[in-house]
Amino acid sequence: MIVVDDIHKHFGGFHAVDGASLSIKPGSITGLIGPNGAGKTTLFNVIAGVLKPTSGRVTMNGEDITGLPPHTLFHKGLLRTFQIAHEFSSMTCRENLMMVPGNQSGETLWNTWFGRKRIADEERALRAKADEVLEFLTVEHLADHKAGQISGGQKKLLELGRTMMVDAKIVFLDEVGAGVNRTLLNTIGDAILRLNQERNYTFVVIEHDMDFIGKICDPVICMAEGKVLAEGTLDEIKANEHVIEAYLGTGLKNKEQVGA
Amino acid sequence: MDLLNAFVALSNFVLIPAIAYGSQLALGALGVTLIYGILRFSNFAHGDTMAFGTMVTILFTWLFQSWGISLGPVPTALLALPFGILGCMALLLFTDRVVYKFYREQKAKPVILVIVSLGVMFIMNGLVRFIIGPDDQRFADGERFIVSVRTFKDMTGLEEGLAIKTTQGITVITAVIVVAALFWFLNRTRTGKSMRAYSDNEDLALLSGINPERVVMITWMIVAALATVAGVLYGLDKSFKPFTYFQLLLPIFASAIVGGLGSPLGAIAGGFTIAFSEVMVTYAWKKVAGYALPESLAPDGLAQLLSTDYKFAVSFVILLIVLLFRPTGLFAGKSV
Amino acid sequence: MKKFLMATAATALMTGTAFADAHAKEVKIGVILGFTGPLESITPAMGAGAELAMAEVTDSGALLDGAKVVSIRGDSTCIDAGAATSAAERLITSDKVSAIMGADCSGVTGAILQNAARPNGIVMISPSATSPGLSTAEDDGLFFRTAPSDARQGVIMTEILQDRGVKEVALTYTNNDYGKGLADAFQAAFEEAGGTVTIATAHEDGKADYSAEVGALASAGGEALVVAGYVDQGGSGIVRSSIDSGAFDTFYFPDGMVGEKLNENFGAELNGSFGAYPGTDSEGAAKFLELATAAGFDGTGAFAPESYDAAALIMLAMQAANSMDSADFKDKVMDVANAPGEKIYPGELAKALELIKNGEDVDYEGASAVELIGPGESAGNYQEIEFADGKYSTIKYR
Amino acid sequence: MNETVKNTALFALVAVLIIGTGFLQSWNSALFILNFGLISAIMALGVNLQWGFAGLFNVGIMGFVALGGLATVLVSMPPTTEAWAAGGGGVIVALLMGAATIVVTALVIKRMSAGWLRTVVVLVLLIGGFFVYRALFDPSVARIEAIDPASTGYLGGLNPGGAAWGWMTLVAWPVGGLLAAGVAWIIGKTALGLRSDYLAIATLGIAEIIIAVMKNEDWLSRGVKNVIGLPRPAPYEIELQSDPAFLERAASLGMDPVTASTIWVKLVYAGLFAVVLVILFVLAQRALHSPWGRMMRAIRDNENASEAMGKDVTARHLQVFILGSAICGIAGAMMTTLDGQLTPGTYQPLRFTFLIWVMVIVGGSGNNLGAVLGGFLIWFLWVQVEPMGLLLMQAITSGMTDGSPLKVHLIESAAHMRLLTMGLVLLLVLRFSPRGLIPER
Repeated sequence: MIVVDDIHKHFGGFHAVDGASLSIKPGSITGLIGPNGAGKTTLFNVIAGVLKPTSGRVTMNGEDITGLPPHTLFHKGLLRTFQIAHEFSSMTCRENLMMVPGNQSGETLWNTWFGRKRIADEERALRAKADEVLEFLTVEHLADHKAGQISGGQKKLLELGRTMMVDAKIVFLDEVGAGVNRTLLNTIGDAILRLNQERNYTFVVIEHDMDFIGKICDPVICMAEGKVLAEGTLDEIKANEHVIEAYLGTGLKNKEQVGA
Repeated sequence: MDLLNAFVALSNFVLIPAIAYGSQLALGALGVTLIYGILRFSNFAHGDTMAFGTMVTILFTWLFQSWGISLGPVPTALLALPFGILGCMALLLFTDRVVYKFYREQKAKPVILVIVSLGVMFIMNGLVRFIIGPDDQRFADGERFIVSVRTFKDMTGLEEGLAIKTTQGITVITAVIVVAALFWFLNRTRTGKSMRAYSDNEDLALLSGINPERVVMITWMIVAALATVAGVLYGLDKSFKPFTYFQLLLPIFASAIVGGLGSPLGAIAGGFTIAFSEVMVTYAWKKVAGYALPESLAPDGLAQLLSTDYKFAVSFVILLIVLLFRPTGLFAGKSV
Repeated sequence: MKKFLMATAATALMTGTAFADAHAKEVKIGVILGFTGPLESITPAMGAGAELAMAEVTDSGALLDGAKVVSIRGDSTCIDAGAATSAAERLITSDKVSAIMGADCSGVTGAILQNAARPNGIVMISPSATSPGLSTAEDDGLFFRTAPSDARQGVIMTEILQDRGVKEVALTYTNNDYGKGLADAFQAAFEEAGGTVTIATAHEDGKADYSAEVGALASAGGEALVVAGYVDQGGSGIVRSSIDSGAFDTFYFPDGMVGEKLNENFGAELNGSFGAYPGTDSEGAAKFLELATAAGFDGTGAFAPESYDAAALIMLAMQAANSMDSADFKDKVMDVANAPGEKIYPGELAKALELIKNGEDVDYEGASAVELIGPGESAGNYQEIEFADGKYSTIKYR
Repeated sequence: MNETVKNTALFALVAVLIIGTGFLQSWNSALFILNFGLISAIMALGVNLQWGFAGLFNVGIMGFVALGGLATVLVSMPPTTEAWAAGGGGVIVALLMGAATIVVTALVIKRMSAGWLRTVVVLVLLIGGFFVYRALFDPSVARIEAIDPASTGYLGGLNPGGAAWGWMTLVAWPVGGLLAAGVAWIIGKTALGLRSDYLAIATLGIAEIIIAVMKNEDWLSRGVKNVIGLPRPAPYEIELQSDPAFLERAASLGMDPVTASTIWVKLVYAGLFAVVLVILFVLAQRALHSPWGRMMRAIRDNENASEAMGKDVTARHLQVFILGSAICGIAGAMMTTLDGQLTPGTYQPLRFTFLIWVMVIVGGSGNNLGAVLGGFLIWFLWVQVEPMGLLLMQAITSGMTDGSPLKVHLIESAAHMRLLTMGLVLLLVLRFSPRGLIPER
C-alpha cells in the first residue's frame, strides 16, 4: 500500500537516509527499529511530507505522494504522531480531539458567524465521538484537563486518540513508548491492537522497546545508517548478523535491548 | 583626468560616506546579531541602548571639556568612550538581572523575549530623553577634516574636491579595531569559544561545563561596548538625537537580517550592503557619468534610479528581496 | 528652557482657570505654537511677541472697559496634527479661550482650523502659516494670517535670485506640507521667470545622515542650493553636509531657515549666502524691536513681529465689536487691519483701543506693515538677508 | 473573585477614568479619549486576532492603519476632474502595465525551467517593464501634480457629491479594510513563510515602505502636503449652531450652543465607532469560540501537529493575517475620518505599532475582551500620563527653590514620563500577569 522507493535525504554532507526502500502491507502493524541515528525519524518525516527527499519516491496505493504537505496527506488518510508529544497545550483534551476531523463546517469563518445551527449539531456529534475515544483510551476523566498539564504518557495516548477521530488508513507512530510507564504502555499497545483489528488501521511504529515491538508488530524492519538492513519477524531480525553488528557498533545499551 | 575626476566625485559623495555609514551599521548589527546568537531573540531595544551609551559618553565629554581636557585634533569623546561603555554595561547588566533573567529561567519562547525587549525599548527611550532631553546634541570637537575639499583641490589641481572628515576616519579605524578585537575574542579566547559553542548548541555547551550565566553576562558586556562604540561614532559623524537612534534600529535590523541573524560576518556584510545600496540606488549618476563617458553618451537627465525620497525604503526592499531568496540571510543565520 | 516656559504657562493656566471667575473681566487668548518640534528655536520669540501685545493691552486697561488679557499656551508640535488638535481642543473647550493666536506650521494650522476652531467658532490668526492651500480653505470667516502665502514667497525668492544673476539652482525641501508647498511654489515661479531647477529633492527631518541627498544634489549641480527646510532640523544637516563635501558653497535660505541657529552652527562658512524672511522696514518694525529689547527677547526673530500683530489684531477687533465672542468680532478683523483710519504702530495699542471706542476707524500697521488682502492674509513684505563676517544681516526690504 | 466580576470591575475602572476626565477636565476631553479609545480597541482586536489567535508577530500595524487612512481620501474626497483629464488615464495604464509586467514575470518564472535563459528573460522583462512603466507613469504624474498643486494636484477621491455626501466616508471604512486586506494578501504571500523574528522585521520594513509611498506619491493623496477637510459622516458643528431645532434642544438642556454642538458631534462619532466595535467584537468572539477558533489555537500551539492533523497552516496564517490587517485598516479609516485629514508624516511606529502591541499584551492576548480593555486603558494612560507626570514632577519638586536647574529639568522632562510609563506597565504585566489583565480562558 505504501511503497518507499530508494529514498535519499541529505542534510548538507550528512546522509540521514541513504537509499531506503520498503513497502508496508495494508492491515499490518510494521515495526521500524534501528539504533539511534539510523534515519528512522527522518524517513518518517519524508513519508509524512515534513521533509522533501533529496531523491526517491513514495507512493500510496500507486499514487505518487512524494513531497506532498502533511495536511494533504492527512486528507488521504495518512496520519502521524510525534517522537516528543505534540499536544495542543492550551486546549483541553477533548478539544485536542475535536479539532482533528477535516472539513468541519465550523472551520469556515462565514459559518461561525451565520451558520451557528449547523455547527452546533456537528459539534454535538464531534463531542460524543471525542468522549468515545477518550473512553476507549481509558482516559475519560481527563476530558476537561488542559492537554499541557497531563503526563507525558497520557499525551502519547492523546496523540493516538487524535488518529481515531477520523478514518485513518495508515498511522505512523514515532516512539510511542518513549517516556511512558509500563502500565500506560500496555494500554497503548492494547489500543493499537484493537484499532488494527476492529478498524483495520495500518500502523508503522518506531520503537526502542523490543517487548512492545514483539508484542504487537509483524513484520519488523530494521534500519541502520540510512539503509534498510533486514525485514522479518522480530525473532528473525534478532538473529540477523548485520543487525547485531549494527547495534553492537553503537554500544552495549542497545545490544541489551536487542537481547531482551 | 576626467576619469580621475569621476572617481573623486564618486569617492566624495558615495564611497566615503557609505563606508563610514556602513561601519556604523555593521557595529550596530553586530550587537543585534550577538544577542540573537546567544540569547536567541531580536532586541528591539538596541537602538535605544546605543542612545544610552552615547548619552553617557556625551555627559562625560562635556565634563572633560569643562575641565579643559582635550585630545587635540581628536575628539574628546574618544576619551569619554570607556566611561560610556561602562555606563552602558551597567545598564544592560541591570536590565538583564531585573528583566530578562526571569524569562530565561522560565525558558520563555523567544517571541516573548522580543515583546519584553519592546518594553525595555520604551523605558530606555523615556530614560534617555528624561536625562538628556529630546534635542540634537553636538559633542564633536577637535579638527574637523583630515582632508578638506579646498586642500584637496589645491593639492591635486582636480576639478572635483574630496573631503575626509576626521570623524569618518575615526569611524572606519575604530570599526576595524573593534571588529578585529571581537573576532579575535570569539575565535582565540576560551570565553569566546565557549560563547560560540553556546550559540551553536546550547544543550551540548551546557553538558561540556559552560556556565550559561557567565556567557550571557559577557554577551551583554560585549553588546554594551559595541552599541556604545557604534552610537558614539554615529553621533560624532552626524549628531546625537534620541529619536534618530530609535529610527536607526530599522537599518540595523535590516543589516543584521540581510547578513543572517546570529552570524557576525553576516552582520558586517549586511551593514555595508545596506549602506552602499542606500547611497548608490538614490545617487544621481549624472556628474560621474558626465566625467566618465564621452560627451555624446553623457546622460541628459539625472540618471537617478530612485528619488532620494525612497532612501529609507531601499534598505527594506533589499531586506525583503534577500529574505525571499535566502530566508535566513546571506550568511545563513539561525532561526528559532 | 522652552519647555520650562511651557510648563510654567501650564501651571499658570491651571491656577488661572481656578481664579477665573473671581476676576471681573478676563479675555483669554490661546497661543498655539510649536514649542517642541522643528520650529522650537524660533517659537519662544514668537510667543513672547504675542504676549507682549497682550501685556500692553492689559496694562492700558482700555480693552472692553478694563479687561485683563491672559495668554494660554498650547504646543502645536508643528508636525503632529493629532497632538495639535488635542491641544487646541483643550484650550477651547476646557480653558475657554476667546481666540487663537496661531498656529505656526501650515499643516497643524489647517488641522486646528478644521477640527477645533471652526466647530467651536473661534477666530484664529496665524503669524506664520504660509501654505498657499490655506488661502482657499473653508474657514467661515474665522481664519486670518499676518504672514504672506508661500505663493508670494516663491516670487520673492525668484526675484532675489535673479537680481543676483543666479540662473540655475538645486532645490531641497523638508518632506512635509510646508517644504513641499514652498518648493512647488518656488519652482513654478522660478521656471516661469526662465530659471532652471536642476533637481528638486526632499529630505526627511530628524534623520542625521544626508549624504545620499547631498550626493544627488551635488551631481545635479547649480549655482546655489535652495534649502526649503527648518534650521532646527534637516535643513541644517543638509547645509552641513554640503559644506563639508564641497557640494555647494552658496545657499539660499527661505523663512524656515533664517534663525539665530544658522549663525551658531555655521558662522563664516556661510559668507556669501543669502535669503529672505518676512519683515518690513516700516517704522513699526523699529518700534517693535525697541519694545522687544525692553521686554528682553529677540525682536528680530523670524515671525516675532507677525505674532505681535496677530495678537494685536485679535484684541482690536474685539474692541471694535465690543465683544469677546468670536462670532461678533470675526468680521471686524479686516476693518481694523486695513485703511481707512489712523495708522497704528506697536506700542500704540492703547491709543487704538480708545479711538475704536470713540467710533473712529483705525488702520493697523503694526510691526510688519499689516495689510490683509483677499481671504485675510498678509500681502507680504520680506527682508532680504545676506551673510557676511559669520552672521546674517538684513540688507534690503521687498 | 470570579471572572465576570473581575472583568466588569476592570471595565468599570475604565469607565470611571473616562467619566472622571469629564468631571475634572471637560466632557469634550473625555469624549475625545473615548473616541480614540474605541478606535484603539478595534486596532487591538485586529492585532489580537493575529497574535492572540494565531501567534503571528506582525509589527507592521502602522502600514495597515495608514492604508485605511488612504482609503478614506480615495473614497470620500471629490474627484479632481482636471487631474483625471490630464493624467488619470495615463497613470492607470501605467499601473496596469506595471502589474502586467509582474504577472508575466511570475508566469515566466513558473513556466520556464530554471537556467540562464530564464534569468535573462526575467531580467529583460523586469528592466524593460520598469522603463516602459516609468515612461508612461512619470509624464502623467507630472501633469496631475501640476494642477493647482497648492490645493489639489492629485486625482482626488470617488465622491461626486463632495462635502454634502458625508456618508461616503462611512463607505470608506470597509474600503479601508479591503485595501489593507489586499496589501496584506500580497505581503502574506511573500513574507508569512518567514520565521518569527524575520517576519517581525519584514513587516516592520513593509510598514515603512507603505508610509514612504504615501508620503511621496503626490498624485495619489497629495503626499506630505496632506489632505485636509475630509467630508464627514457627522454633522458640522457650525451647521448645528445655526440650526434652530438644535439650538432649542440645547437651550432646553441648559447648554450653550457651542458646547452642545461639539459634544453632540463627538457623541455621533462615538455611536458610529461603538457600532463598528460591537459588530467586529461579536464576529471575533463567534469566530474564537467555534471550531475555527479551536483550529487557530491548535495551529498557534503547535504548527507541526496541526499540519499533521490536516490543517493547512499556511493558508490559515494567510487568512488570519489578512483579517487582522483588514481590521486595522478599518480602524485606520475611522481614525482618519475622526481627524478629518490625512497626514502621512504623523505615522510613527512607536504610536501606531508598538503602542497597539502594548494594548494587546496588557489587555490579554488571545482574549477579545482583554484586547478591548487594553485598547481603552492604554490609550487613556497615553493621553493622561503627560499631565499626571507634570503633576508628579511638581509634587516632587515643590520643596526645591524656584528656578533651580534640577527643578527646571525635572519639570521640563515630565513629558517623557509617557514612554517610561508605557514600558513599565508592559514589563510589569508581562512579569506578574504574563497572560494580561483578562487572560485567555
